[in-house]
Amino acid sequence: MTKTRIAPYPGDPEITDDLVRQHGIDEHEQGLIKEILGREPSFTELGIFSALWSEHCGYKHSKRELRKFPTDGPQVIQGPGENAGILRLGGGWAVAFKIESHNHPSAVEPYEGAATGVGGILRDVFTMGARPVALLNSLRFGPLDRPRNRYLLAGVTRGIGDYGNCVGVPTIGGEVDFEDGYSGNPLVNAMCVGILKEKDVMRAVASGVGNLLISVGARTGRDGIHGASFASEELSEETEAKRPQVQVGDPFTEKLLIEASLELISSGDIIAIQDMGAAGITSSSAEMAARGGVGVEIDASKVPVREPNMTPYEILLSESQERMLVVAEPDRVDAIIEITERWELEAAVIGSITDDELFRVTWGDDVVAEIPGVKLVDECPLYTPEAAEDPEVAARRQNEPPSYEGSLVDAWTKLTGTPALASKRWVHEQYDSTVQASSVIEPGANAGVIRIPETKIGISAATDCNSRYLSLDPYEGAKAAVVESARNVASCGARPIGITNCLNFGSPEKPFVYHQFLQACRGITDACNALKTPVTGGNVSFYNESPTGAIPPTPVIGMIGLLEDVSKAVGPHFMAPGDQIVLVGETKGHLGASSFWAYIMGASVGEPPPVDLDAAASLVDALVHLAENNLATSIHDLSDGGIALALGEACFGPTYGTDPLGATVDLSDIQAEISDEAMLFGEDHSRAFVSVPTTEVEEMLQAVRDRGLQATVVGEVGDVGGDISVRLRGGIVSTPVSTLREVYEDAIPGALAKVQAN
Amino acid sequence: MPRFHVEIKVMPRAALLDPQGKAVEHALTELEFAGISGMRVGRAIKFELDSADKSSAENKAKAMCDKLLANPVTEDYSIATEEV
Amino acid sequence: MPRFHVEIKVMPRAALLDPQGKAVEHALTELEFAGISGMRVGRAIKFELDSADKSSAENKAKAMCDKLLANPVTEDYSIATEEV
Amino acid sequence: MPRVAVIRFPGSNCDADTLRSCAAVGADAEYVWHREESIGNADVVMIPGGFAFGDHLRAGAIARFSPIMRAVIEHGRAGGPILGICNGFQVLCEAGLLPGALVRNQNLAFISRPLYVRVESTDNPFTNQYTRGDEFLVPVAHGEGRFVSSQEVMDRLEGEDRIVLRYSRENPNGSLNAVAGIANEERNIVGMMPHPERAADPLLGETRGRIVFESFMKTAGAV
Ligand SMILES: Nc1ncnc2c1ncn2[C@@H]1O[C@H](COP(=O)(O)OP(=O)(O)O)[C@@H](O)[C@H]1O
Ligand SMILES: [Mg+2]
Repeated sequence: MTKTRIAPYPGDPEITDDLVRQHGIDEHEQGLIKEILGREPSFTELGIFSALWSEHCGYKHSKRELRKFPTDGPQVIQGPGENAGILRLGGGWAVAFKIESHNHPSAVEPYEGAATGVGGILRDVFTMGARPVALLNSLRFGPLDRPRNRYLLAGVTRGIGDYGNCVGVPTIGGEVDFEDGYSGNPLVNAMCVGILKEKDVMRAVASGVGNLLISVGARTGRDGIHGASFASEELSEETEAKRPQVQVGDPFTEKLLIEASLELISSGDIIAIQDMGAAGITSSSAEMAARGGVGVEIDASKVPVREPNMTPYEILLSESQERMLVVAEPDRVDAIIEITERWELEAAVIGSITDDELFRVTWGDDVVAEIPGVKLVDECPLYTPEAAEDPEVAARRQNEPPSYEGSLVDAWTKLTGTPALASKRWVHEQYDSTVQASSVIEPGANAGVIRIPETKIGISAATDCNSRYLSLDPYEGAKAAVVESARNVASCGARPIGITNCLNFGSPEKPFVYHQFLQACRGITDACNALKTPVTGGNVSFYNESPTGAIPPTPVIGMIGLLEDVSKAVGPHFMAPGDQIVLVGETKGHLGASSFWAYIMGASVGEPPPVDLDAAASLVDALVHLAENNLATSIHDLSDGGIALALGEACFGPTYGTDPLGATVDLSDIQAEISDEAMLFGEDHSRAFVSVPTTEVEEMLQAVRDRGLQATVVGEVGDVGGDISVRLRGGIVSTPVSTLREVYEDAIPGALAKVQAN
Repeated sequence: MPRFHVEIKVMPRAALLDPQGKAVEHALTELEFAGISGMRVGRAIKFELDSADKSSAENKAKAMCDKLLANPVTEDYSIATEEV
Repeated sequence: MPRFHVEIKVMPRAALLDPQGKAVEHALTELEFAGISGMRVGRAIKFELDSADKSSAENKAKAMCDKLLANPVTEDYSIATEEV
Repeated sequence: MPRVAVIRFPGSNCDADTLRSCAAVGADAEYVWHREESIGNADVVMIPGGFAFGDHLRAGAIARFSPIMRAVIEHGRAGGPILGICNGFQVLCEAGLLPGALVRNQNLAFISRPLYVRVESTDNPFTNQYTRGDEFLVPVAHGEGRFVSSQEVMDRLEGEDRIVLRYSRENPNGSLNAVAGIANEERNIVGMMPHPERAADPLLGETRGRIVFESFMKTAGAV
């Protein structure tokens, strides 16, 4: 219990039950707080509890489930619990990576929301001592026929681009999906990948009584106060009133912060460093102290501020961007300031480490908050809400549209031109994808690949989630997200070694939503166990609700793959006329929950394709083997849109420098019992198209079959500008590659060529 | 119909960080221009508008700001019109 | 020392293509605002300046424009000052 | 071994790539921070890409006043080779070392992708190892890459063979006369929007960007 008298800061409001509720703290939690403090909280303390016990910081509804994820493996250097996870790459090198959501801020202000999302995830990575070398993102919007959705897509894209381009970190991949369920609540998830030497790993653990806390970077303003609690609420009319909480990103300062932080870490002058993310100074200092089992004391009056007359409450909860908190011994302060000044950044001593395990805030000589620190961070109440499946979903899963009567070429063309499946070039050509001169495979492929300069090591990364599968079956859908991301990096020749995840859901207090969450977590666990890809961290974003209801369950997986020899990386495009096309994996013609049903038949129904985890692991193994042994000139995995989409994309080529190639494929006798549309558009997992020179075919087929997978030569790569022609049992389906590519490229720019109003 | 010059200034909200304003103020100070404070950088938009009268021109300009020219979340605007 | 509000407008030269102005004009027209022409989009810069008097404030602002705030190859500027 | 000063401003972000490309052709390249007042005994100055000072106001506008620019300008006036890549090109225009200006892309969006450029002139330290008319694919990544100038300046650039690179198949940003790179009157100073340092390694595909670096090695070796 605290002994100090708490002096309310002049002008602070009186604590009433109403005020406590406004802070998102219910009666039960209010009781706990009183118990912990042995008295009523001060206004500042109320703000602190409200932030740290928000869903966003406290993981109230998710922590118990997250603990079940597999997190171990010989490659794991840092699992969950730090700012980013770290995996071993060999040769002394390691990769730090993490994904995070910025959904709510982006819904309110797409440009700044997305930009600051990128800023935040960069900081999580360089905080670990890693230099950011790649960015990815995963975006969800409502359909583009609505002006608001076009405005959001344009703003988010520009925001991500302006931030990442300015800091000089290439964007190497990501995904964009359009779906009704995101109309009121877009998703913006950003992932960052950094590299470091294993011996240089920095952890955000405060230690050493008497050591000092130093804030580095931007000044603290009134922006984003209570962003953490805001992210833990549903969007509503009232959100409108919270608009001034928008934070503005400053990538120029961030770039300096990257350089200064990495130099501080390698200088040996600091003990710990953490970014000030959600809940700003409060969470960064409290978390570092809790990890080190020490107390902290902050003098809020010493924090450099941007505006006059800021109160301790505002200073502690501000989410101004581009700030870091550093712990260091007192005699290192001068050296630290020398470094930060050289990078033209401000630094100020704002507090110290204490031995009493308290989280204490002063304003000069007055104590304005004093909370037992460990309780604040670790004893956030945890909940396991009710869970039940929505019977309507169960019914939709049993549903099936009537059989397709139309033309297969029309369906193929229409699907290829559906924004969700079409080229995302309009988006990723606004992102610098080649800065750092290390991008071996750029956006538009299965996954991105970068090399570590001066080594042979390559890192592949992908983000994936098919939320239509999850809407219909969250368990199978989550498994599918993991295996798809693994397939994507393996298609580049990289061995999947670990994941981060961003779990985007509606309100956990709704049983239908919580059911989705539980099943999705179980799916991730099972798939990660099978693929030996531990979970090293992630982020949960609940309350993605809008007046039209919860978003589709969207647990985005961020997969990391390792290429021991990056020169063996394989691209997705057919390379040379005459190469043989091999279909790897078993085709069963599963159309449930497919894009074909959704976009051609207008029916998001049926059971998603079941994931055979053994087959998924074997496919990964086979693809990596093919790449390592030069047995593939291209690999394109099959997912959304099945054979039709993958074949088209493999033929289109990389857009610049190479002209599209035709292909002649015969699928008429690989699987007798299925319909032609099921053959063309079925979405069975664990399949890929591999192209291979005729001379290598036998060895290639053998290597795949040795791993228990089917492999069949189904055709041959054709000439430049030729036709893509597929023989099915019912006849030949054929289209000029150039026509199909035009439809593919034009879908998003075409939909956006309408006026952007806000 | 009479024609008006319309001039609109769209500025970042006061409470929000304006990194550009900050950078420009800093640069000018380094160039030894003294006594500068509170720099904000926004957009200036100028055009001609045919409208029945000054007040209808102003109303139209306001509607344009609300709909397209200004971001209501992050920016404030001001309008000046003058008959040509 | 007296303090002045300074407002500077930096606009793309009339002879130069202004794609942003054109895009905005097009967008407004699509949104059914009629009678717009000659749209130009430039920068508005506002700050406070301590200076001995109005004319010295204006001279300083002019020097800032010539040196940094406007690019003589592509932009014109105008200055307004007012004592606070 | 020729010595190269790679100038770093706050916000430069192609500095490491440029340094690596210099080292790959055997140059002795070092960073020089913008606050320095001397480029030491460097033979060649490179101003790399990035967002110096956040590109606030106009790309390159603030950077041109950094202390190091006095030394850079002196080096250039004395006939020393200077190459500005992307943001470096913008800085050189703002500093008056190259004519014209680089303004916002015509489509108002950042453009990141490979583009074909044609070498139009080889009479300068940075393209002398190409053959006039060489065409290759090179990444561009910029938001303000549209070259503009008065007609008079453009006539001189064309007439004096000072267009160094031109976008050859499509003009992505609306540059006047599809200009992608130019030289000053004395031809010792060159600016280009494309990134040759990103097209200089077989692992990344196209390698003919490397010839930019081989070119100045040749010049410097000859001095
Ligand atoms: N879905 C998840 N799976 C595993 N770990 C998670 C997940 N979500 C969050 N975590 C872990 O919880 C910790 C707190 O995360 P978070 O609050 O997002 O970090 P930050 O403070 O950087 O925003 C992190 O160590 C993170 O890795
Ligand atoms: Mg963090």
